[in-house]
Formats: sequence, C-alpha cells, structure tokens
Amino acid sequence: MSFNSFSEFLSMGGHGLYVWLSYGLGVIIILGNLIAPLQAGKRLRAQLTRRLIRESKGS
Amino acid sequence: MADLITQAASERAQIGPGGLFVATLRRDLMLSLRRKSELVNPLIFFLMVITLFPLGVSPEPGFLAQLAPGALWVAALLATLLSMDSLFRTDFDDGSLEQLLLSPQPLFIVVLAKVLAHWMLSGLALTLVAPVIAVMLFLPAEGMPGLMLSLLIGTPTLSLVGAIGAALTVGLKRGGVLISLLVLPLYIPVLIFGTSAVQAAVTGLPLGGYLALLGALLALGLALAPLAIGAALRISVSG
Amino acid sequence: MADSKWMPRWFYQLASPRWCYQICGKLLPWFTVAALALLIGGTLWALIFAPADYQQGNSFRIIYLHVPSAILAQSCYMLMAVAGAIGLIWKMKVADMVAKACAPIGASLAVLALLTGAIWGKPTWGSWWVWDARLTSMLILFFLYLGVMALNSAIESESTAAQATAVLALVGLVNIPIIKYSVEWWNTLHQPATFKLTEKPAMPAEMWVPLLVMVIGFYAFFAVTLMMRLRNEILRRERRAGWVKELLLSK
Amino acid sequence: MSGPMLQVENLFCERDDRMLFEGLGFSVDAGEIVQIEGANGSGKTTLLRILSGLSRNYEGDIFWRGEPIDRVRDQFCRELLYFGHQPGVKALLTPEENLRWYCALHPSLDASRVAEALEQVGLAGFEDVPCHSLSAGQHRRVSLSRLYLSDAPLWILDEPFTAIDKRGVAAKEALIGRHIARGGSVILTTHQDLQGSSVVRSINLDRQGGH
Repeated sequence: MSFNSFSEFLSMGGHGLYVWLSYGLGVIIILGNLIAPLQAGKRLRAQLTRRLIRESKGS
Repeated sequence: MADLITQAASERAQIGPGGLFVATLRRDLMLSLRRKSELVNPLIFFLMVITLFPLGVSPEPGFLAQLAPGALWVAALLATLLSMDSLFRTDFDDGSLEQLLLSPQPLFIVVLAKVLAHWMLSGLALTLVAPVIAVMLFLPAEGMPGLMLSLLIGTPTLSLVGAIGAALTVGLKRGGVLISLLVLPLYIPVLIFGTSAVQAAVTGLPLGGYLALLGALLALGLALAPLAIGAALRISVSG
Repeated sequence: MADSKWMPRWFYQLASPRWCYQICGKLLPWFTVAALALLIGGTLWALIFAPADYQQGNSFRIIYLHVPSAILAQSCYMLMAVAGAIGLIWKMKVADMVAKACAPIGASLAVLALLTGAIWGKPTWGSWWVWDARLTSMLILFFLYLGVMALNSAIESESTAAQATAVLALVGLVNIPIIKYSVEWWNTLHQPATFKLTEKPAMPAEMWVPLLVMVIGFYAFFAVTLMMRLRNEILRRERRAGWVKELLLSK
Repeated sequence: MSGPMLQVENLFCERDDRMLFEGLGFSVDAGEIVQIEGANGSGKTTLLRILSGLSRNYEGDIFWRGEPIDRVRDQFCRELLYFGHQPGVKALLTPEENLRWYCALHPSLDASRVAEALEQVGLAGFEDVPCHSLSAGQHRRVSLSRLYLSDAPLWILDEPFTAIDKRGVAAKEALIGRHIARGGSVILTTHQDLQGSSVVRSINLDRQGGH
C-alpha cells in the first residue's frame, strides 16, 4: 500500500488529474468496446429475426 | 484444329515483355502529352503550395530558408498525390484495364511501365523545376544537389506506393480523397529521409547515407509494390 | 482448398463459420471472467499497491494503461494483416471477418494509447503533446487503421472490400517497421531524447508485475471484444444459412 | 483433341444479396458457338466476366482443356480473346495506336495485319484520326477489329453487335463462322438472333437462376 489515506490516494501526489483522467478514459474505451458489439448484436438479431418472420409469412 | 491455331501464333514474331514495357510507356506518355493540362497541373500545384508558405508563415528570408527543405518535400508529395487518382481510372472507365488484366504477359511489366510514365510526368518534372522554386524560398545554393538528388531517388517511391492506393480505389466513384487517406501515412519515411538529405546538404554534412536509405526504400518499393498493385487491380476489377 | 491435404483439420473447422460461432460462444464466458479479474485486479494493484516512481511520482501509474494499450494496438494490426492474408490466399471467410472486426478495436486502443500518452506528457514534459518517437509512431499507426476502415466502408461488395483491405493491411504491415525506424531516427535528429516516457533502465518487480498482469488482462479483453464482434459478423454474413435461421427462430 | 475446351461445373454466383445462378454447368467444345441468354440483370455479363477470369467472386469449378483454370491461367489468357462491355478504346489515341498497344499486350494478335483489320471493319482512312472524333459505333468497331487479328481459339464476346449496322453484323457473323470453321469456339451474349450458324447452342440464365 503506497498511500496512507484516501484523500492522498485521490490526489495522487498532485498528479490526480492526470492519473484519474487516464483511467477514466481507459474505462470508457474498454466498456465502449464491450457495449458496442453487445448492442450491435442485439440489434442485428432482432432485425434478422424480423426479416425471417416476414419472409416466412410472405411465401 | 485448335492446336494449329496456337501453333500459328507461336511461329509468328511475338512482342515480348520488353516490347510491352516500351509500348505501354509510350502509350501512357503519349496520352498525357495529348492532354496538356494534365501535364502541367502537378507543376502549377507545386508552385502554388510553395507560395502559400511565405504568405501563411512569414516572408522573412532566414526563416523561409529554414522551412524550405520540408516545404519543398511536402509540396512535392502533395503534387504527386494529386495526379495519382487518374493513373488507373481512365483505363478502368474505358475498359482497357480489363484487357490489361487478361494479358498473358506478366502484369508487373505493364504496371511498372505505367508507374514510370506517371513518375516521369510528376516526380521527374518536379525534380527539374524544384531548384527554381527553391530559390524563391531562399534555400542556400549548397542545398540544391541534395534537393535534386533526394527528389530524384525519393519521388519514384512515392509514385509506386501511391499506385497501390490508386489501384485499391479504382473501382470507387470517389476515390480521390480516399487515396490520400490510405497513402499519406505510408509516405512518411520518404518525407523524413528526403528532408533530412536536403538539410544535411545545406549544413554541409555528407548526404550519401540519406540517399542510400532513399535508394533502399526505392528498391523495396520496386520489388514489392508491383505485386501489391497487381493484386489490388485484380481485386478492384473483380468487384 | 480441397486439394491442400497438408492443412490440419482444425484449420478447416475454423473455416466453418458455424463451428467458429459456436466455439466463440463457448469461450466467451471464460475469457470475460479472466479479462474482468485481470483488469480489475491489475488496476487496483497499479493504483494502490505499486510504488510511485522516484522521478515521475504518481503520474507513472499511467504506464499500466498506456503500455498495454500500445502493445495491443500493434498486435491487433498484426493479427488484422495476417487474418487478411489468410482470407486472401485460402479464401477463408472467417479470416476476412476476423480482419474486419480487428480494425475498430485496434483503432480505439491506439486512441487510448495516444490519449494516455498525451496526458502523461503534461506532468512529465510540461505540455499535452510532444513529438516523441513512440507517440508519433502510434499516431501513424492510428492513421493506418483509419485508412483500412475508410477503404472497407467505401467498397460495397463485401468480399471485394475484405480483399482490398487485406492488401492494404499487408502493405501497412511491411511499412510499420520502416515507419517506426524512420520516426525514431527523425526524433533523435531533432531533439536528443533526454527523458523517455516508458523507458526505464531497470524496473523493480513490484512495478513490472502489475504491468504484466495488465498486459495479459488487455489481451483477454481483446479476445472478448473480438469474439463478440466476430459472432455478430458471422451472423450478418451467414444470415441466409440454414443454421442461422434455426438459431434465430429458436429464441 | 479430346474432351471439351472449356468446362464449367456447379457454378454459383451471387450479387448484392441476389443469387444469379446456382449449380450452373456446361461445356464448350471446339467449333461450337454458345450463346448466353437471359433477361437484363440475369447475370450474362457477370458470367462472361467469370469465364474470362476477370471476376473471382464465384464458387464452383472451371476447367480449361481439362485442367483447373487457376492452374493454367497463363495458357488460358494466351488462348483467349475477350470483348467486354466497354470497348477499351482510348479516345486520345488513333485507332491504329490503340490496336498496336493491344498487339503488344496479347501475343495472339497479329500486329502486321492492323491496317488490314481496320479496313475490314470499315475504318480505312481513319487510321490517324484520334478516336474522340469517332462515333460510339466506330469505337466498338475499333475494338472489334481485334477479332480480325486474333489467333486465339476461344472468343468471349459481350454484346458484340450493339451499335453496329446490318452490313457490319453480317460481316461479323461471317467472321465468327470462319473462326468456328478453323476449330475455334465462341461464347457470346447478344440480343440478335445469329443466322446461318447451325452450331449455336444456347444457355438460358433465366431458367438456371432466379428463385
């Protein structure tokens, strides 16, 4: 443990802005890379299923 | 019967790959020479971009002299890129590209001839007018040999790499901007070594090393780019 | 493809989109758990337990994000080019799809590496951007990704797009070492590197072990997002295959 | 010579989400004319482009003289004359310059007969006029004059008779007849009925593909 208190941990020895900004961006990009394909997959399945049902009714 | 036909063909004096290279080079040069505007457009563009630097930055001679190597190389690079789009496009539009791909002759012969023709009318022409324009940017006289030699060895690589981009985008309606996007990052090594050669020449340092590096890039480009161009053309026409 | 008998069996299985879809589905939960555990554990370790650098202080902790993302951005390009080449040579559809799925992931990781590098530069060099050799190379790698994505979206026919992108990715792959070398060389020419971001003479174990954990965690995360994208792409491209219809209607 | 020149087996091709043909198979023998028929958009041009090797977006097998076509690509190109949708004529070059380049490109074209070929298609006197001052029909005739120069056994012709008058069509048909008599073969698409050739076999894509 290299910090004595929580406020020390937050301030990161005066470099808090840089460290937390970086890690914030990291979280955003990693989560984005997980959520985007998940959402796209859901949309795609719904779209393909709708089309299948439409086609099976049509013929 | 069919064998007889092919036999007849093989008995006749045939035009070999060398003949095809010369024929294609002549054809492409002739096409450009008959369209005069295409011939001078890269040069005018080159001059105009150079004019932007004193206007946009500062007309102060000492400052411009410092800027000159980079500015000249960037302008040459953009001017080469400008004419790249038309390299295969006209052939694609009128159907000659199909015929070219169906030739039993090695594809890289035609590709190399076309790139050489493009270079002669862009890179080589730029190299020849570069000293005149360099004077306008107050590039010291000691820098001239470095400028001309680096352009002479560096611009063929630009044409070769640019042709890959042109071949990849030839089937697309609007390929012009896309080519720049694909090709510019690949131009960076040539730009770096080219400007370094000019700077070395200005400061009186030996420039053999830089020219050797540019030569190595050219050799690599000559060996690999025709393969990539050929593959890209087949893919673009197939689509 | 049928007459190249020397290829191992799994290669053909991998070539089957259906098999690939199923195996990715089976592997996904494991990789997700591994990625989450490694990334969360590594981050806590990096932020709380790893010691601060004697020179850079706590801003050094950005390395645990910057280096893994930079490594992954490069590996991802490599994978994209290799997959593209396999697709080009053996006409393997799945390889094309892998290559296509790689591009956005690699581009986003390159962005992360660039942003963290820039942020780290502020306390270290005093400015948000420095034309450091590694950052510049990463910027160019990002440009290469953009080119690949632009070309892929510009071509309508899917198979043509895949082949064209593969050629471009391969050309880029040949160029990356040249670009790296030339940029490094240009950098030393212009500003003698006094202080580099990530180059430490010898890093103590309590610093590099969490870094290793983060790198492995990033690889696991990469596998997860790649498989998710790949599964989507397989569904989309194989939408008219019988097994996809069954799969969709069974739900 | 035993076996067919060109053999196609189980050919499958789709375009823009639409199947053009599936399980298509036929063979072309020496001395045979095969006419590809079908409505607009049925994939006639696509089929010709696949057969000539321009398009690779297909599944199935094509054999040239019994060998898989990808293995004998060079040999096949040497024995092929392809006349495509676009004439492939440079507007800034004269007919003669255009043809000379084609002769360099394809060893099966006889460069010594260029003037003769231009005369045959009725372009005598136009040898040194740049093609941009010629009409569209004349453009196609410049390109068609390659047929007079060609020794290639297989001709693949996409709409060779468009923009050509009646007399020209008759001359072309005679030319195709001579080619067949020499033991060559022709695969073509055309809206016209071919006359005077009893060896025409037709393949209808409307019946092959569709849904």
